[in-house]
Amino acid sequence: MKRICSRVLTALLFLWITAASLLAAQVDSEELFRQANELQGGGDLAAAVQVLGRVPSPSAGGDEEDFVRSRMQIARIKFSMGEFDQAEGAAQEVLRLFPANSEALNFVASVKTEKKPRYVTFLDDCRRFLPHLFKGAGMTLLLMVCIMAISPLGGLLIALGRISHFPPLSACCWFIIWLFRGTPLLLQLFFIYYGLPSLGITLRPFTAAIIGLGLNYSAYLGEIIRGAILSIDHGQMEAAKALGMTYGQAMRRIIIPQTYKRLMPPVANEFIALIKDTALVSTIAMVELMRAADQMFNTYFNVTALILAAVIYLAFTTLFTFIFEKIEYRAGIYEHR
Amino acid sequence: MKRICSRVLTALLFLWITAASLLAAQVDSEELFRQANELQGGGDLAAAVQVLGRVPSPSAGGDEEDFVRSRMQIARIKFSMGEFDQAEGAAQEVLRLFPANSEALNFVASVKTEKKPRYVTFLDDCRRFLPHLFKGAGMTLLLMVCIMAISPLGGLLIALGRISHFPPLSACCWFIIWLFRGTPLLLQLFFIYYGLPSLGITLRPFTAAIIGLGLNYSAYLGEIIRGAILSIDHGQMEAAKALGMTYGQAMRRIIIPQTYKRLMPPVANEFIALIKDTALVSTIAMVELMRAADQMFNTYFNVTALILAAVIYLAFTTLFTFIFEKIEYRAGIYEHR
Amino acid sequence: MSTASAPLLRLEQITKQFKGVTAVDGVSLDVHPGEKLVIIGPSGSGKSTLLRTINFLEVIDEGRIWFEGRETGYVRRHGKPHLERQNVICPVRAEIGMVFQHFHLFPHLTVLGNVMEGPLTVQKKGKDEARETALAMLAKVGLSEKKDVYPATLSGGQKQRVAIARALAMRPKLMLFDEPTSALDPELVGEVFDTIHGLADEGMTMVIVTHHMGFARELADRVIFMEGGRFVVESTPAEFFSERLGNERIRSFLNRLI
Amino acid sequence: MSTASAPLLRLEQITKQFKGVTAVDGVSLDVHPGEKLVIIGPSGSGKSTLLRTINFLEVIDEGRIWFEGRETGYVRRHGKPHLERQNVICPVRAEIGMVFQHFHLFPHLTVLGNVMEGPLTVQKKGKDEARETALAMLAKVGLSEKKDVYPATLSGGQKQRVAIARALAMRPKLMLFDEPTSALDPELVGEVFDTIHGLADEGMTMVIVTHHMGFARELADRVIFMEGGRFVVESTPAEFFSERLGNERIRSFLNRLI
Amino acid sequence: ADGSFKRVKSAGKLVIGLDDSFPPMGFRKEDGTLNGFDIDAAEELGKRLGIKIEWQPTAWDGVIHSLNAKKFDCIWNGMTITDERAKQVAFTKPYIMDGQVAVVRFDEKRFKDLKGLKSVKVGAQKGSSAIKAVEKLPSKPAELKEYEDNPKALLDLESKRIDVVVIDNVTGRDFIAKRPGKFKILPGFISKEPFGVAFRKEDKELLSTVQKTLDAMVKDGTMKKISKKWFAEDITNPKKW
Ligand SMILES: Nc1ncnc2c1ncn2[C@@H]1O[C@H](COP(=O)(O)OP(=O)(O)OP(=O)(O)O)[C@@H](O)[C@H]1O
Ligand SMILES: Nc1ncnc2c1ncn2[C@@H]1O[C@H](COP(=O)(O)OP(=O)(O)OP(=O)(O)O)[C@@H](O)[C@H]1O
Ligand SMILES: [Mg+2]
Ligand SMILES: [Mg+2]
Repeated sequence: MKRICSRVLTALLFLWITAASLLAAQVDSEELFRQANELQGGGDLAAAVQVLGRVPSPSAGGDEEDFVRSRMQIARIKFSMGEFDQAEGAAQEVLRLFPANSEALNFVASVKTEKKPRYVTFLDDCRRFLPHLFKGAGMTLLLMVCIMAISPLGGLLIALGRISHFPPLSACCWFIIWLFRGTPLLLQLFFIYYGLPSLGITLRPFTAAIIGLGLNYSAYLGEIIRGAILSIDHGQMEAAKALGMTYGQAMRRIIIPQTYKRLMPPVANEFIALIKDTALVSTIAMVELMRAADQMFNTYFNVTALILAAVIYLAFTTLFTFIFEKIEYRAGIYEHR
Repeated sequence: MKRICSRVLTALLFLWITAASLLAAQVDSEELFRQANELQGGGDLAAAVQVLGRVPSPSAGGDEEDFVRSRMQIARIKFSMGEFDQAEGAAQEVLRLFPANSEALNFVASVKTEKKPRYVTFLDDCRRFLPHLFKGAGMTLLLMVCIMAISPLGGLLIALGRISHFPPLSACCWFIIWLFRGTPLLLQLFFIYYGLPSLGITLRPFTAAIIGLGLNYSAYLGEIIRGAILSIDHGQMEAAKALGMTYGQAMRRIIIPQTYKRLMPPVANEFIALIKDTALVSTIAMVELMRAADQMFNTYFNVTALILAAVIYLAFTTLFTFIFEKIEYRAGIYEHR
Repeated sequence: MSTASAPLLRLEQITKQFKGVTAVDGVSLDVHPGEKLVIIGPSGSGKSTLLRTINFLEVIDEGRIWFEGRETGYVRRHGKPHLERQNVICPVRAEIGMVFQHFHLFPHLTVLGNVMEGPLTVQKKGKDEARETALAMLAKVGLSEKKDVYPATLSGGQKQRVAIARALAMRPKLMLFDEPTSALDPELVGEVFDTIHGLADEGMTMVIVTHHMGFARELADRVIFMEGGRFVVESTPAEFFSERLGNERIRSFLNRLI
Repeated sequence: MSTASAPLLRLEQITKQFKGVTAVDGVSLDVHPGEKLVIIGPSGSGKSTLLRTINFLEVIDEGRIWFEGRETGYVRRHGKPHLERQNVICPVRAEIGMVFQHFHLFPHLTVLGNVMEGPLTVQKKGKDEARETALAMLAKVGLSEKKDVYPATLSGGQKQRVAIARALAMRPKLMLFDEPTSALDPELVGEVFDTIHGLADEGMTMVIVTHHMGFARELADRVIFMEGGRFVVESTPAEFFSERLGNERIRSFLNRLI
Repeated sequence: ADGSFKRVKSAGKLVIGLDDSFPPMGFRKEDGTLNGFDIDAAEELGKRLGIKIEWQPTAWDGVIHSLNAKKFDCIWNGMTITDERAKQVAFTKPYIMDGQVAVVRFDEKRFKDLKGLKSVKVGAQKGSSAIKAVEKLPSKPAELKEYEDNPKALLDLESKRIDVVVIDNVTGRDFIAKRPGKFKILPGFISKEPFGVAFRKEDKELLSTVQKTLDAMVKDGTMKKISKKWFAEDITNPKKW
């Protein structure tokens, strides 16, 4: 009985000591952190750094995690005091121990950035963000080109439907225009992408984007095209009819070709707006320019990404405006005297 | 010694048993959860429910949290099997213990909803969401009315600047138009709200929204107004000049009043677009219709909020279209024969 | 009906109303092949409307129309005329050329394109054939050298001559002119007058609505004075301009035209 | 300079070019108070341009302009005329009435509003006074009963008469007419001609550019024939229309006008 | 020392920025009133400090910018403490230990635990710490799709375009309860994540005052009570992390 008892006791004692020593070390570091926080909270940064410096390194028998934590906190405090070299030193201490520690690596990168001149930082940011932004811009461009190909056709159909004398067709086109012009594109995309699956139609994001933007822009262009057709002097239709043309022939050969020139300015406007509306497809988890910029901004908390995105958008707009003006000039060549 | 020893032993023994029993109970629950997951993953839902049912209630000495966890899981499984009453029963067991527990409350609400006919659920949703949506719609309306008051003035100034023969002014207005039409409104709002503070200008969200939307729409209307002014027959300006009017008098009394009628359709279009662009101010933390709907959707995970928002947007669009048509008719009354 | 040759065009009791206004009021008319008819009359008397009913640009309310001896253009339901479908109407229109006061050239096509358009699209001729016809017609109106310019660069007289060539390219059996010279500067009237005169000399059947008394005097077989949608006077030019025709209204009308 | 009374308007060596085309080529002209001048000539001869230089709607390249004995409208820098600022130009324009071929009525104002606009805005008269003047002018052109309608509802002749009333309401010292009847249906020319004739009888000084020989024949003190930006013939109407004036060009021009 | 608490005290109110559509931490009830764990905790704190709490709704995008632009005094909205953020703002000590979990369709039979997630399509809310957690999955996913918000990711999961949504535990459970029978959470945490309250770096006095009060609220069991109300368990107790 006694032997058993003493054995148990010895074992317990050993356990106890180990536990106690562990607890002691922990309590010690915790206490240091508490003090440092207190000091830091009270504004005495230098003292806080000193207290944190007392957390022992693992080689001196200290706890690894506590050490990392303390050195990173020192680094942050030094950084906030503008002492970048010391801040980097503290982070480097961590890196000597854990060369792959991402926190410390990020931190060192930040310090390096802070020490560089502004324009170098900016160029670095550009190098960092532009590849990703260009990828997003590529998607923006692809979407634009697709919609620019689809929506004039859709718009023409809607316009012809609207001016047709067959009431059900005309009413149906009116409804499409009313619905798609009357609700935010954001909501439309949402219903097409997230709503249709409950009807058994599951679209890929790109398809959904094309359908949503396509219908929306067809509705807008439909109204514009209708206006342009109605604005063509009625005499043109009469002259075509007097020659013996059918309604369809007159439309195809005489009326619609004359709308091109007056269509260009408002259509160009719509397409310029489209450049920016493509930003909305991020709702359905597509990565285009705006989203890419947003990702960079959220990841790096760096406004440069947004500025670069704005510049790319401006470049797109300017380029397309230029192209559209050229087309408008060509389309109206017959009006020049 | 023996007495001390035996006392220590007794104490230890008691501790041991307590600890062991505690440990046993814990391991037991964990094991049950593990088994249940295994069964559920394999599709044997009934068996999973049975296993989970073995987790003891706190009154039977079980752990509170494990009990809650198991009952909620039972509820979920029963629900998926369509046994709503039993699912609700399981959740109610939790509520007896924690009457304010949000998870169980949500669950019970869901079950109740599931048991009701569809249209009742829809009406309930309406009652739930509409007050908040209306509040958002009020803000949307306020923004719209402000921008509709500001942007025609801004647009007129920009248009007059653009057609002025003083190159710096004209170039400056060109730049404003280029910049604001060339970048997404989203980015503009972002810079105005988050970027300007770094230049020492901190704006309230509403102010920032008005400035951003106002500049944007002034730029757009500027181009439209410029087009309308240039489209007025040059003879009108000549006739006014021949009477002895100055440029300013001719503009104010003769040219600009004649633009009203042709301005209405494109301006109405812009304002209809504005209804939906107000949705973008949610970026800068304003709660308008879109944001309110999104909040409801995010909070209740319920698409009805978005459908209702679409309906409100449609109502707005329809109403404003109607108003604009009336105004257009009045503005062009002099052209009717 | 009473004349020897069969009429190319016959209108019988044509009536056309616009919201209460009776623009054409029960007019009957025969036009024989080779005949040149000039219609004059004050503004609003229904001259244009009558001309337009001939090729169905206006849908009549009452009456019948024969072209080349066949009644055409309308089916009668409950005694009322209803316009036929395009497949009936268009071939008849293709046989009737029309020239408008304001030309209505197709601005997006060159002069040659304008003249080729009918043969190409309506008659489905080949490009080369259409081109040949078009060039011949442009030569006839004296505008061969303008074939590749766009209408916007032409003077009013030139535009109207292109419009005439465009109508002629369809080789019509009947030509309708609705005030072909009233939109022209006084100086430019002559060239268009000469062109139409040339056509008349070639034997083209034509109905001309005009304010230009030259047409009535020098080219008409028959002059009709219209007022209030009716034919008030129908006579030879000689009779019409002689003072013997004791119609007060016509005299004052003629005097007002300077 | 050689006449007894001082000229109301004097043009000296006016030249105006458009990208290489010399529209007006060194023209000098005196207009004396009460004089009625008619300018005729083929299209493109520079008649409109000359008329428009008189009230500075065209900026001249060379020459000088006097109005009421004072040189006006231009300052000379390096020997070249430069248009003065509005505060100098506008008061002169207010003294000169102008009537355009296409009327250019203000479509958004009623007939009365059109006629009141000048007195109200330019002369800063009170509403009542402007209204009175306007009503008097409308009475003069015989359109009192149309005062509250919009121009879109008027016929061409009525529009031109309102345009005349609008110019008269400024009580101008000189009236300029640029083809006041060429945009009118032949039937409607008479009413405008009568109105202008009435004005002439009242002694208004006027310069009329026209294709309508009635003006030259019945109302002119002096007829000027213009061609290629220059005055080719300047004579009395009697001389001008008599065959004695052995100018081949004028004879063919007159013949072409039917 | 920097006068930041005095400033708040004399203003009589602490302005807190939050994304008010973040259940169960902070969200709008049907009547539009704010509700949630953070709301309960902050209101309690306000009571103890004797100041009013003013809630300033903000968009989560750019929330840190707004804080540094002085649109409000702090962010108290289930904000995960990360290194990136810690560079921009000063955090309190963690007051909740949350974790990232994997949500799958309820009838999912392919995966029973995190280890089973092999070459799957993963969805997560953009800009959230769930994106980081995806890297910590036992095996690399085939594709990561980022969504504007969690409900959209869950809807996409429901329509089978993706296989898993990584989401933080407290939010995920809340959403799952609102659409019962559709989703389930795979057992185990992908990563653990503490929530903290964020202040501007210069507002040290304010931070330490709030920290002290929070510590007291943990000590006297107030935080535990709020936690049980919202999560049925106590996730505010550092001893359990
Ligand atoms: N599309 C229409 N709608 C309504 N009324 C019309 C229409 N076309 C013509 N009218 C009316 O019909 C009547 C006859 O018009 P029409 O144009 O045939 O006269 P016209 O003799 O050609 O006159 P003008 O010499 O001015 O061309 C007029 O009173 C006119 O107002
Ligand atoms: N704004 C302008 N720009 C360029 N060329 C012009 C302009 N105005 C007139 N011209 C040219 O100047 C010349 C004279 O034109 P103007 O209009 O004065 O002639 P006009 O005698 O009035 O002819 P019409 O009888 O056709 O009115 C023409 O060759 C014309 O092409
Ligand atoms: Mg007519
Ligand atoms: Mg002229």
